[in-house]
Amino acid sequence: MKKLEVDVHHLTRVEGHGNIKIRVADGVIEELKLEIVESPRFFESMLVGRYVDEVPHITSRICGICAVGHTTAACRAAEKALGFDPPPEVGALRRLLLDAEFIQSHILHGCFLALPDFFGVPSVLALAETMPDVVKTALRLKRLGNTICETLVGRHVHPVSMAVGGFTRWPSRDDFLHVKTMIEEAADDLEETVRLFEAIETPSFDSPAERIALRSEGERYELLEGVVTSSAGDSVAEDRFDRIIRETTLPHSTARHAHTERGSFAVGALSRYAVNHDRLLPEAALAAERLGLSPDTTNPFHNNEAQVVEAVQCAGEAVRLCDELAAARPPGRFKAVARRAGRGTAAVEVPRGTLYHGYELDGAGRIVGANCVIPTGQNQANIERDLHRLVGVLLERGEGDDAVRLGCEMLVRAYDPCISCSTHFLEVEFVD
Amino acid sequence: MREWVLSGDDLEGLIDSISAEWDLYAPQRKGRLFEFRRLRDFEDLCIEYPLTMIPPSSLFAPGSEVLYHFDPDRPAEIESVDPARPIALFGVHPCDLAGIAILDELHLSPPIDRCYANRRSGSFLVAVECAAPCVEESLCADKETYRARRTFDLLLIPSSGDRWFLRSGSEAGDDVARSCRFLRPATYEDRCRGDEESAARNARFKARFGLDAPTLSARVEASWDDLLWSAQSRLCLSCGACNAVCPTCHCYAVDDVLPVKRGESGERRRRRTGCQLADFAVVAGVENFRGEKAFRLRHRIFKKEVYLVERLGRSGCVGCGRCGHFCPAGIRLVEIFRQISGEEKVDA
Amino acid sequence: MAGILKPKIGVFSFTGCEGCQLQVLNLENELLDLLERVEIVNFREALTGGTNDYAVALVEGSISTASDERELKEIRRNARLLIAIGACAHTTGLNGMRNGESAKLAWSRVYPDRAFDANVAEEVRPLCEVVDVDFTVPGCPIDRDELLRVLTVILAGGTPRPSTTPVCDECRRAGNECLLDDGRICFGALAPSGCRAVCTSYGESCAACRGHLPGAPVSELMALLEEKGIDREEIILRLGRFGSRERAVAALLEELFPGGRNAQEAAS
Amino acid sequence: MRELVRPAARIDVPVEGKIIGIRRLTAREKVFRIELPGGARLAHQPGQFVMVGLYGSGEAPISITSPPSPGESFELCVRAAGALTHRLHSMEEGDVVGIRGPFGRGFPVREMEGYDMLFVAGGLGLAPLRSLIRYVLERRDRFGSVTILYGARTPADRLFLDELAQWEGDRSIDFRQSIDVGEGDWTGRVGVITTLFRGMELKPARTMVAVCGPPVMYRFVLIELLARGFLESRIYLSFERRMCCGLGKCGRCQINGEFVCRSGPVYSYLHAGRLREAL
Ligand SMILES: Cc1cc2nc3c(=O)[nH]c(=O)nc-3n(C[C@H](O)[C@H](O)[C@H](O)COP(=O)(O)OP(=O)(O)OC[C@H]3O[C@@H](n4cnc5c(N)ncnc54)[C@H](O)[C@@H]3O)c2cc1C
Ligand code: SF4
Ligand code: SF4
Ligand code: SF4
Repeated sequence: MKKLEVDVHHLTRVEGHGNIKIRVADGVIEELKLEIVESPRFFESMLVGRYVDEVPHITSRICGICAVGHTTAACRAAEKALGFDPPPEVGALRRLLLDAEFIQSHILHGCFLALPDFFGVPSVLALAETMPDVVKTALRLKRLGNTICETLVGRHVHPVSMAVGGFTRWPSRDDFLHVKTMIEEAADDLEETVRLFEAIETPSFDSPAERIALRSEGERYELLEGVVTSSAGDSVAEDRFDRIIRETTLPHSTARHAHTERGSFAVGALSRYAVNHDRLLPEAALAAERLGLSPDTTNPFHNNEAQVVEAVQCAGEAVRLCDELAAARPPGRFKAVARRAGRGTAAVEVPRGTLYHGYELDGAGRIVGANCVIPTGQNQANIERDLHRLVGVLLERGEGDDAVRLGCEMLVRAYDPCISCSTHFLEVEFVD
Repeated sequence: MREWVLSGDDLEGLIDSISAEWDLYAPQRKGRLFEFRRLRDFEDLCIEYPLTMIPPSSLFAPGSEVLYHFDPDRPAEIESVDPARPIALFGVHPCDLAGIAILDELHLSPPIDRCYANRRSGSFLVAVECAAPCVEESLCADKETYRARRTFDLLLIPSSGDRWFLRSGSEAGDDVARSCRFLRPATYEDRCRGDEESAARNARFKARFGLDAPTLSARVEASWDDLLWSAQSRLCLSCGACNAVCPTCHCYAVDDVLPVKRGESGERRRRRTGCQLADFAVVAGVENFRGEKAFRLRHRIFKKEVYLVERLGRSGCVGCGRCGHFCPAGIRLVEIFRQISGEEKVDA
Repeated sequence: MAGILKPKIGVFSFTGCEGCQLQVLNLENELLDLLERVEIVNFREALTGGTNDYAVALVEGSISTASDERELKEIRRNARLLIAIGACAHTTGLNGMRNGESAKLAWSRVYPDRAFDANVAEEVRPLCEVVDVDFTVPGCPIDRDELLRVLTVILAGGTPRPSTTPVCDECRRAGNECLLDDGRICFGALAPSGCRAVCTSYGESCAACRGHLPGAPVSELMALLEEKGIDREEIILRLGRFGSRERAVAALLEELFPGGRNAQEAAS
Repeated sequence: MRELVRPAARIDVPVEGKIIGIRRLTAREKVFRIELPGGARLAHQPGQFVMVGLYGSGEAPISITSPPSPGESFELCVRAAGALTHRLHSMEEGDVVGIRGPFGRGFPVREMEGYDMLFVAGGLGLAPLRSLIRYVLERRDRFGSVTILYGARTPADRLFLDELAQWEGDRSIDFRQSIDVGEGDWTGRVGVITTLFRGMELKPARTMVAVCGPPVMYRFVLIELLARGFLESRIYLSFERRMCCGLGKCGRCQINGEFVCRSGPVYSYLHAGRLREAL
């Protein structure tokens, strides 16, 4: 294999628009890049001057797939800026919603976007004909995630009642119990999904990485808040994340590359699993074992399995939260938090990794500066590094264009990149 | 007509015996509002409620309902909606009872409206007399709808000492009352006391304008070219809230829902709409016969006070006060009538 | 579409959050039945491969770059019916918030260390300002049931009718308290119904993401809110979130930011 | 409130109307000949209308343009104006549509007998009037003179060209037409419909007038007629309003207290003139 060119224009089955470009001459990789070509949307510019209450509704529109995540991060960052500490039920409901979003997003990714590769078909629509049961199971699970959000906050894509300060409508006790029943009824479907992924052979590939996720005190498999924790041993408070994570922009991408001082790193399901595996519920730990996951795995393709484990984890956690919330006294009628000047940064785990939002407000509660650091942007450098290694391995094996192309596409997809999000970087211009 | 005495503790018993045969809807809290909902827990009942936003008559004329099912490829109806399990409304105020009576006349005069008849026939109405006007906008004294005279199956009349008088207004009401062992037939003394209490209560309902229906109708009729309509509708948002909350508004549009799955049936649906919405009288997307807010407001008032008076012999407004109370722009019948009649008899 | 037994459908995406495409995939309960009646041949978010052979194009997102414009025109040439889905495609949605500000200036704020990409258009536009749009499914995001209503009517050979009544009508009939009575800003009177008033039913005010009805009572609402003591500027900002393409709102925005949002900054 | 009477007849749900003939009149109008199941007779009066429906597109009121006949089918002249009517235009012979009706009150044909007849039709207004015109022509001996005034926007907008030619050639009919905008080889009259009145000899005392056209036309035509001394009670107008039921229930078609679908669409000016929303 002397010369090889892979040019995947408009990478499919990922969220957003991305290209892969690889040029090999004489067995040497001359060019390799993951281009992110989404049209920039200038969120930071648009946010400046808006009142803080509007921010969650605006930043939710950064990405329809992780809308709950963006909304949660925006609410938490804004609350910090306003010096408001929401009551614990509010946190519990946010966790429950994140659980729902994880289930819906992981199933969407695992079964709709990634799975077709393993069966050599172009899409889940083709699977619908050959493996209708698998598709029906996946559809039901995806529906579950959506229905939970619909019941509790009106809808999943751009949740309605999540607001700075809490929820503009607090769900009824019946809502929580209804949601709980739905999740419990989904147990068989989850089991089916675990079994499905058990039967799939993960490509073997070795590429160790530094892994970063939120971890909190206590016993939770954390999604909502906590300390930014690296598998390399660093840890830092959420609003100080820029102490360990640095960003640079690259000419071929509207996204930014992030590094720690050791180089690229990875976030997402596999990283959370690596950092928090000791916190999994028994049923999720069992699923991890059955899927052959280990906390110190070096294979990025295992992200697919980690997502399945998290789906099980989130379902279990959600049931517990439903019980807790159904028993809790509902907070009083929603009141907007008083506007004032301040600055706040919050981190939230979203399906694809750690998401940071930060805002600075003036005395009238208007945005003067906004910042938003997105998981896919954090992963991009690591993806490119993994692509390098993978292409090297494949070239050594003497694979041709098509195999290299498919391998690269599958690898990028395994990271579940959300390119929609990643171009909507907001500027950190906090004047100290 | 028979009367009984019911102790406050036995209200639940009465509800239980009605619920044995009917799906019972009763006023309950919804946030800061009240609404008629299936009563699942006696504790949730708010029998002393001021006013529900959505009138109880909406259970017979809902905002949206299936008229019939069809096969999308054939024009004829394939299946009408199943007769609903009959419902009972518990705790209907007299003004809303009057509203139901008007909807009955409009829907059940030929050609009979099948869907309304389906919901209404076999229903059971328990009215409750009010102790005082519910809201500032109430006109029940002027409209003489603060007392229940007919249309109910049973009427609850509050009485001192945690007890109620229960009056039957139909055979069905008699049957239910007779099945309740805990009811005690009213004695002559009970009745005398009841009459005294009623007289005291009635005194709290004072007409503001003292205009009877024909006089008001004539005054409204004379106001056609008045500037009041454009002045009053200045801030109208054409939101239709006044129509949505009115117990006698009944206009509608028809929409179809086609099935997604091949071979399944579709639904022809009725959606209640209102004359204050800007699109109400548009034809073929261009000509709007009531293009101005002022014309629309005028039509609403004329419909109640002139056209329905011509048709039914009484006002189409039952004086519940909802349209004014729930209008975000603060457009109030009381104010309109004040201007039309030139005076207000009693201070609001 | 009468006579087409199993029309081919393409789903396309321009500048937006992709939430509307996701709503198509979120038709979990109906997706398989729908696939009995249509063939989805182009759907980058969900499917590999693509073709120019489709009768119906569902297009999400606004047109914000020169390449967006070229691709949209190509889609228009290929499709017999072009359906705009979602606020971004319909009215620019909140992408329009960046209009009235120079693209170069906005760029320099977001990517201070990179040269301006000439592909980025000065103004974000809705589809209808670039090509003819046959129907629109409004909303941010689109309502799944409304999408189904539109698709089933088209499959039956009919023309979907846009809603002509306001969100307020749906909201009241759903039994909600009016947020205006609470002194909150709500645009339900401006926007066409069809979303089941989901926002107000969940305690949040309507942002008019579905666009404005013809003759929407903007001035009445402004007057009412101002009489309640709400700051005019805040109302205008809020109107501009989704409504920057409505003529009445554009005039108000011009009042707020004479000469554009960053006229002063640009001058200095 | 236990037992309520169940409706006997079912005018609230449609029956199957089969399209047995389609004729294109102009770019926007087509005539559909429709047959009811089992060859049932519609039994209508000129001026009445039916509700035509297609599932997914709702229903629309459409006047019956054919005269009452012992035959088994009837005709509708439909302008492609919106969702439903466009879809109707894409239908073919053999297709079925939903039909309810006939509804409303048509022209008082018995009362009109013995009078001279003046028809004033503007645009699509010819569709409902054609039913009455043909009714009168079929019973020519029962009526006095017949005058037909027809106004259209352009020559190409004129409906029923073959019949217009027939009327023009018929010596027993005074037929006059005018168009708003001259076009191509049009040699006829140009101007609004009221210009046709000029120089006409009419006998208001013995004439019944039937008018149908767009709302603006009514105002001008009425001025003309009243100035010439026609009696309010002998001028009949057909009104168009939004309708969703045809049953006097939906409230959409109200003109003041009247339900156009029940007491209309045809009203004498004596009555309609008192309805302040009518004109
Ligand atoms: C008594 C009467 C007789 C008529 N006769 C004829 C006729 O012979 N030929 C003809 O072409 N047209 C006639 N029309 C007008 C015709 O009904 C409208 O053009 C038609 O309803 C437009 O429907 P659409 O769905 O195509 O249009 P859209 O604009 O899509 O209509 C939307 C909806 O509005 C309603 N609507 C719109 N316009 C009218 C209207 N003018 N009247 C009632 N409802 C309306 C319909 O219910 C329809 O469902 C008549 C109208 C009336 C009231
Ligand atoms: S409720 Fe008030 S603002 Fe709304 S339409 Fe009625 S009168 Fe107008
Ligand atoms: S309209 Fe809203 S949901 Fe749809 S793509 Fe745009 S931002 Fe996303
Ligand atoms: S309520 Fe308003 S903002 Fe919410 S979905 Fe409907 S139109 Fe959009």
